[in-house]
Amino acid sequence: MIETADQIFVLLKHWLVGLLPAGWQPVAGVVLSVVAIIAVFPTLFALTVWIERKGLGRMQNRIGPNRVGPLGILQPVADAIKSLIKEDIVPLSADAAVHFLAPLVLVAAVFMGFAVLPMGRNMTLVNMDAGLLFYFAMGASTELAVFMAGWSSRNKYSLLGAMRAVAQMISYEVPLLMSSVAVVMMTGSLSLTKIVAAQNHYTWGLPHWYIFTPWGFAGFVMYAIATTAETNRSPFDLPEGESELVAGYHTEYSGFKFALFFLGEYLAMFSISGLGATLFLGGWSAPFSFLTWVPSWIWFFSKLMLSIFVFIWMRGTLPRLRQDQLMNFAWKFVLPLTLLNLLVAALWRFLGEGWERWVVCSAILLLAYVFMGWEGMRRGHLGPRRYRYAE
Amino acid sequence: MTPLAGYLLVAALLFSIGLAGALTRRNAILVLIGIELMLNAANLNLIAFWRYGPHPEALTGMMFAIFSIAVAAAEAAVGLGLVIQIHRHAHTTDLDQMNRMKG
Amino acid sequence: MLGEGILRGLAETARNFAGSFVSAERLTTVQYPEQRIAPMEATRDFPFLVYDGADWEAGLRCVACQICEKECPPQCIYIEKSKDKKPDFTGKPQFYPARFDIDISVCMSCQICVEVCPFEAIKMDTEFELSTEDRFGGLLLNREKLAKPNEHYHKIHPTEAAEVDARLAGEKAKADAKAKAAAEAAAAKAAAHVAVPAGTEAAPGGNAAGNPTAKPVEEESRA
Amino acid sequence: MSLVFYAIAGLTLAGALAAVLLKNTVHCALALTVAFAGLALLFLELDAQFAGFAQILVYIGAVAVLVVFAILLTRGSETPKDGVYSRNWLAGLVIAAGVFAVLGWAVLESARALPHETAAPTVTVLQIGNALMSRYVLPLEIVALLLTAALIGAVIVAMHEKEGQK
Repeated sequence: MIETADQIFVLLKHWLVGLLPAGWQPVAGVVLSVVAIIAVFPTLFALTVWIERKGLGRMQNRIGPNRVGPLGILQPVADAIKSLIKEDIVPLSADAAVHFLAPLVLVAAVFMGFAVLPMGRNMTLVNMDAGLLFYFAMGASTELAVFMAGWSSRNKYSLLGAMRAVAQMISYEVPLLMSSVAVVMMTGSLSLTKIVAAQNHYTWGLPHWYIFTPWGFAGFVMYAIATTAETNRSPFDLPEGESELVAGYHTEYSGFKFALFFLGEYLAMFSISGLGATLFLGGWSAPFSFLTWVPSWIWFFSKLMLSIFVFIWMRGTLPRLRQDQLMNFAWKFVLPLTLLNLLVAALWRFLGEGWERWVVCSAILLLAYVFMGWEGMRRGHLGPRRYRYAE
Repeated sequence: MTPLAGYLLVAALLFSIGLAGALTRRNAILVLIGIELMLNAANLNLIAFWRYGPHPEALTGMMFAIFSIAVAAAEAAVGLGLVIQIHRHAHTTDLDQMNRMKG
Repeated sequence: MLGEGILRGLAETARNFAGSFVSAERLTTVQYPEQRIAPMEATRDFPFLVYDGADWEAGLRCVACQICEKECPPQCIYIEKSKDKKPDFTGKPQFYPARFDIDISVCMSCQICVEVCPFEAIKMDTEFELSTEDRFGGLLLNREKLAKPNEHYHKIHPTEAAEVDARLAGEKAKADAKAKAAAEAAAAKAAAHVAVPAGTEAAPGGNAAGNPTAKPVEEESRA
Repeated sequence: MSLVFYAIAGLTLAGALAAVLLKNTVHCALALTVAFAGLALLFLELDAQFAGFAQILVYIGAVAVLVVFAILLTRGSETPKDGVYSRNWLAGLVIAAGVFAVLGWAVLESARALPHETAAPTVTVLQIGNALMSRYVLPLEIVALLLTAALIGAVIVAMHEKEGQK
């Protein structure tokens, strides 16, 4: 019974595909999986929009939407209908073709990223040998879509927003890749299923997730910072800073195209936190050995929702960073630490079993963190703001 | 016509398109775009010969292509840096107007 | 150490998030149509004309002196003076507004008309749900819609209304006393005249007892 | 010659032609991205998975954005007043056509000797890693050195001179 619950979707797919004549089966299998992803994640997007608005409300001592449906659960449906009905205005001077293509390219690139994520035991859409590289290749093409959106609107604010967004995404893509290279180095393979398999065994009931190793924890923190910047979320949402840039690169979009940008942003958040769960939090493996009877895909989606809640939590707490702080932080703090993290991961590998590698690696990382933090704060481009009052 | 010949023809056409772009365009950046196309055509040839060559397990063709991608990225960065600097100095990226050696 | 502030901030929002489910006083949201907050005493929205007694037309305190019309910053009051006069609360014949319109879509609730009104005729109401379908005439309230009884004034601004009534009562008493004194003087003079041949000059009527608080308002035809 | 190959080759060549012929420079850059994507698909068609994804990551992710930034920084997006093609554009065209004629002739002449159909080699990333570390370790270090030099060089070349314009 447990086995079928865990493999429920795989068996369902095989059964459905089995109904068709032999010639059509491979195509039907692929189409079925794609339809499943296109169905699951937008509904998850609707749920996250509701959770975000209620969560942010509760964090600010207010209730959040509760008018549309019980507890406001139909609020995302109302938003969706609103954005579908709204008139889609294209500015006269806009470059029509590029203006129209930008959201499509963005959403297509983000949807492609889901192909390699292992959402459960043998529930990976395409089990690629270079899965992680494929994921980052797709992630890299979203920058171009953002630029197309900003430039084609022929509007100063959206061009500024697009420039900021692309600069931020490029400068945080390097730490994103570097922190996941540490995981690849330890598992010895780019394939995400192998990475999950490497983390899927337990000692004294505790799983071998990479986050529980010093280099894994540091890598996860750097990865989390880089993902928040890559998806233009919370402390790094400078490109669509409502206060100064109206809505950044999607200012000139309305109606369905704006909804596509909104969907694209959230899907990017899902896929990148899904990847984070796969790399550092053991993908679909259960947190404790006595919990392995729970179906594997439940663990993947619960870790995904957990990191979505952390995104929302950070959005409710942290003020927005200035552009120079953002860049300083990327190039002078996150990147050096991730490079050091690679060294520490190598050291971890060659020190072999035993407690001394724990001590050595954690010491190096802690020392680096404290020193770089202190140095950064002393010179003023990191840490709390120092006010200079006119004497 | 064998598949390899097909790839080689596509690469040759791509190369000549890149060459035509590099030779006929006026804007410096579009000359760089032409050069990028030529580089990519060469990569395509490398991988086509590796795929249909006698010893694919030796990975030579693919390694060449990967290194060439890396080098081409570096070249593009430096080339565009130069173009920006020329534009800042001579206020134009029009190649026909850059015919003075004066500093 | 770097990152301390972030952790403290996250802890704070977490406390808020958890607290909002547990303690009631954190969530101060009032669900407007269903629940309402009792309006404070000094709430003010749009002006209304006060009248005493039962008949609103006769009881209107306004004497169409048009001070409020001149003082109103957005100029949203329009008054047309009446031809005849009617007695006011002290019995003195005064003009009254034949037409008194306030365009509440223009009114900015500044209460200047109330402050400048010498006759306590216009006060600020607390009614704010005034939306109408008719976007042109709907928000132009004429004299009849503006007139509200003094009891309503007492209901919405009790303390203020009490003061106003006390002052008016005081004035009325003073006016009556003066009228009585004038009447006695007239009677005494009349009695004296009886001794002296009558008809030197008619005893002045009640107009001497003009409203002491008001500056004698000279007749001013609108330009 | 499978239909898929024709479709992808057509996409690549269309992208390349558009990148060369279009008037608006930013449109050229976007057409160039289409050409890069087409090439990546061609690499995948040739079972070179790692090269295909590296092509997407490096070219579409970085070089295309770099080209577009350069176009905006040099105000190239406004259409130039005196024509888009250089004065002696015909010579360029003739030379390019000549080169294509020679290459095409060479390919078609040797078409008979080319191997027809060989088994698709399965290349795992592990093999590439081992090859990089064993046989190609020297080129790897040199490319690493070159990339660092290019990184610093590009920054220095494109940096603002502190003492203002010469």
